[in-house]
Amino acid sequence: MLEFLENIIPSSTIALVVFALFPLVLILVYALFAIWAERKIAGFIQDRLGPMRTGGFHGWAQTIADMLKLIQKEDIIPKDASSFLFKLAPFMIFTASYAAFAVIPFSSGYIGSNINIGAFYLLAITSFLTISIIMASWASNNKWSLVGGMRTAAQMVSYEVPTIVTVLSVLIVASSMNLMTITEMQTGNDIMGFLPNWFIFQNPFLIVAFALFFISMLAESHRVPFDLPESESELVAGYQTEYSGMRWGMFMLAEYADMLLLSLLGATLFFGGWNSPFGTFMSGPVWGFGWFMLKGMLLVFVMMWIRWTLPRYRVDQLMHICWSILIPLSFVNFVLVALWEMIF
Amino acid sequence: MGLLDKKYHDSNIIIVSLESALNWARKSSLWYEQFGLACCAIEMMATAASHYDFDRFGIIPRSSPRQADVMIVAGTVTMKMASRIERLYEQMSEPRYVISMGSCSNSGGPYWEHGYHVLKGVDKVIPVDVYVPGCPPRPEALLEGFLTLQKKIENESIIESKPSDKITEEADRHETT
Amino acid sequence: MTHQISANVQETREMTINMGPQHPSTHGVLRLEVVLNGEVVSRVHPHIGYLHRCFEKHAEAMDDYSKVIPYTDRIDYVSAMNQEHGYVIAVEKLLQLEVPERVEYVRVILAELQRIASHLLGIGTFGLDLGAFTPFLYCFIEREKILTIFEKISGARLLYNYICVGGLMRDVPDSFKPETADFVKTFRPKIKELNDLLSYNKIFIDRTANIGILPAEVALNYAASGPMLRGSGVSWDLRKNDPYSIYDRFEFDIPVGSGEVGTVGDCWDRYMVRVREMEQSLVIIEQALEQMPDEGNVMEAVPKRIRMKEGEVYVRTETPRGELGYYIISDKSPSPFRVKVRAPSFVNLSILPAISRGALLSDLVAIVGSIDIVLGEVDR
Amino acid sequence: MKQPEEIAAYLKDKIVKGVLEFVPAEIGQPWITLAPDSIKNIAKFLRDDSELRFNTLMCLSGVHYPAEQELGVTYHLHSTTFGHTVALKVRVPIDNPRVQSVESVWKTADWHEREAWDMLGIIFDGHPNMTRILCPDDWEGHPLRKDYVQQETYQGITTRF
Repeated sequence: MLEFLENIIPSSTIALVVFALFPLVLILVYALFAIWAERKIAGFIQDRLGPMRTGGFHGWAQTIADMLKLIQKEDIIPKDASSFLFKLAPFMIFTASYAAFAVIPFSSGYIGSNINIGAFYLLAITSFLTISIIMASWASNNKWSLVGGMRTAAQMVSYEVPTIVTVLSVLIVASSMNLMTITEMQTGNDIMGFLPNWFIFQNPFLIVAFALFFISMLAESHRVPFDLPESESELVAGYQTEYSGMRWGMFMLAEYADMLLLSLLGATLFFGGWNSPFGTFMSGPVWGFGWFMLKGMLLVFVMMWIRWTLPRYRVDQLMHICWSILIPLSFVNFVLVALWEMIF
Repeated sequence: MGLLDKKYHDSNIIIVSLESALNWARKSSLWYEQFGLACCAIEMMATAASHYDFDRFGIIPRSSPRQADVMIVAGTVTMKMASRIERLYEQMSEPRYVISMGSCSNSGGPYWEHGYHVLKGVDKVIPVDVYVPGCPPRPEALLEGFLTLQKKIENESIIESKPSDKITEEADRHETT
Repeated sequence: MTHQISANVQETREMTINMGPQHPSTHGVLRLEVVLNGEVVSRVHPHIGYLHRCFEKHAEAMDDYSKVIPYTDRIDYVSAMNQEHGYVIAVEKLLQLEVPERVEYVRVILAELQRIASHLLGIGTFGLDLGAFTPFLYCFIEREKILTIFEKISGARLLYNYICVGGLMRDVPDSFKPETADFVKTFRPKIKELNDLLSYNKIFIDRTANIGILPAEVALNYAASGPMLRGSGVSWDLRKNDPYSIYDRFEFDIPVGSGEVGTVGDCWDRYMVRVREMEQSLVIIEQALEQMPDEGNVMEAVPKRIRMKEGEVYVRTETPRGELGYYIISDKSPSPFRVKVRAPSFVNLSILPAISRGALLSDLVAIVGSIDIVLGEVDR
Repeated sequence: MKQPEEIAAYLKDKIVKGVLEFVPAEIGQPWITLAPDSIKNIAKFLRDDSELRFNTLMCLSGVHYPAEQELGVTYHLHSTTFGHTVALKVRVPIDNPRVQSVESVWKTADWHEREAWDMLGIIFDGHPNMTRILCPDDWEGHPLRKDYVQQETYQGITTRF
């Protein structure tokens, strides 16, 4: 895609910028859509309508209005807050989410940076989220924020372990850390004659791995039932309590971007990335992008569905689930995946 | 209306369309502060629930005052609570609005005469944009209050009023005081 | 360069945190001063009075016993009918007044409908405290149906001023009976739905079982009542143990906490008592609808002017939150000499410091939710 | 289950000091008048005696009697074991309104007594935390006294309409 852009745009620098800005535009458009969709889905689940007025048809412009309003809001920095860190945190959290998109293979024709250690880079860069949340909570100088930040630190650091181990089980099957290569390996429909060559169908233990990955993904993007960092009914708004206006908007954007990022990672690792489920039918770079986003959005939808159905776990139960259930299970499963690969 | 309030001196097509876009955004996304005081809070909850559904108008609750645009004073404000209400209002970020819901917060309601501990109208401590009458107001009445607030927001301006307007404004102020 | 770690670095301090008066899960304007050790609650001091609306002063200032009724509505705005019922029974006892049959039946049906409405709100907000948003809205959909019935008979959705001394403000419309029967029929399956969605949800059980355990003897010493006491396994319901109105004519069970998923007297038991009480209320309503006389003047016994003799009564009735006591002292004047309300929430809330010691911050939210307080009643 | 008059007779029989008289009522419930400086002992006896077992204090109400220049406290007791109830009353002069606290007997009395202090200015001796509960700490006067005059301003806000 970079070559294509360089062909139509005279300056290669501008072409590079356009190339790099693609995920940013995607995140923004997606966030506008996803926030609206979440409210509509919540409405559907709860026997209501959700946004109806703003913009005409089913309130499609609701998130645009929200964002435009947030820009106008007063930017409050509490007097006793650590001003520099307070201002830095929202940018850092958004930068981290954005940077992680660099290694996601959106289609066979587009990947920001086709590096060999893509999966490793992605897991490493998402740790920035933890740091920025702790930064935000500590800099706010608010007790509720602090409690929220401490919970985040514990939660995200812990859940990184099962996430990494489940990702590792895919990596040993693929024997590559390049996400583009991993996707390419899943092309074709050979399993039992019709099933696509997606990793989730290739190895029965990878189904378990996906289940574990999905649970840890919920915790990593702090969604219900693991939304303790911002749990509204306990901590007012957690680490976001003191943020107002667009600074808060950045947190919200990052939260949704994070959801998409992890869903897309899940789609890449387990559901064949940009591969069409029908073999060569409806494949190609553009179709591929469509399939990829569809798979990602389906996972996002499931996350929303869970959010509006389940209550929230307590902080010690959260840790218990991680350390005494998910981590041992994921290690055992890792060994089983490896054994299966050796035998078959 | 917050940051851009009366920052521009003359009106031209860009300013006017910007103004209407900004006003549209503000009126379409009124996030209210999630806190209730008394009986009216139950009706406020009923308005937010499925049957009446605040979300149709883009109105959602935020529990932190920093992120809220509207404060619904839903219920009786007591002397002990008055300073807290004031504090909450101060914590909200501009542009902020206040809807006084129900007789109690409008004027003390049924407690106006013998209620030694009841604040006789929340407007004694914070400025109020819209008063919703009723004891308690029906959910429809609260929605009407929001629609009235939307109308009020539509008429806000980022253009500085002309000097002649200023004089009349000041004259008005003198008359009222 | 060498660093010396002083002993002070290891020292931990307790953190005092203020929950409320504006907090999403204090159910109003309750303020809890919580001393936290990490996330473990060391001490809780409830501060109340943020909604003290001087009910008792108003009752003494009114120049007629009937004029107090609108204020009783506003004590516990979630179960206004039960409040009116309790107050009116107390005044009728002072007047030694007999009430027509039809009035008694209508009152009982309304009280039980209100109990369901109130429990729906309590259950819904309890779910909300634990992060389950959707059951809350489902509860409100059902509650809205009850409010429609109330609106048809009294004209108001929340605060009715419908039951008056000696009778009712006006007779119920003809549609009252079929509509109530219809509600009873449609509501039964909804309780099962609620159980599937919330009560027996694994996460919900994990969050509420073995939390905030209230032993029976402590509950009695603190004079807890209602679901709070029954959740601790004490079978005590004023409708059965000290029947008022015509409750002795109905057959129903008293659900008590059994420690089904945890220990007797935990948050889940208190919650489940409420769910099961809704079923029992339906049973009562069905019987009452069957026995209710179709004819009768509801204004028959309403006194033109209330002439009170000197005397005093303490009348207790069972509201959704527990024992509501009206202690009324009358003199010969038209206004009450003293009206004291023994509000169930006020007493139940006073137990909070005792049962929340050592809980986590999240548990504290669950415990406050399971007490099901209404601040109007706590502060009056 | 015992009737109030039986309880009164039983109390007079067992406890010599502090039980003043049994007042039958024309309307409503009769009561037993007690001395304010012995209420705690009597309360303990009522709770622990095997024939009475008054394990809950349903209600504790303060009353102002302006004609007699007195304040009073009414206790409504109830036994879940036997199902009987009784009302007790103490009266104290308004210029020295001191009553023994029963907080150590029934924990529920804690908040009730604080409320009686807040509303009527009755001092309960032996209460661990005799502070205002409903009104703010810097409130003036005791609102439920019949001669209460509402303060004009509170923290600079007028209290009148």
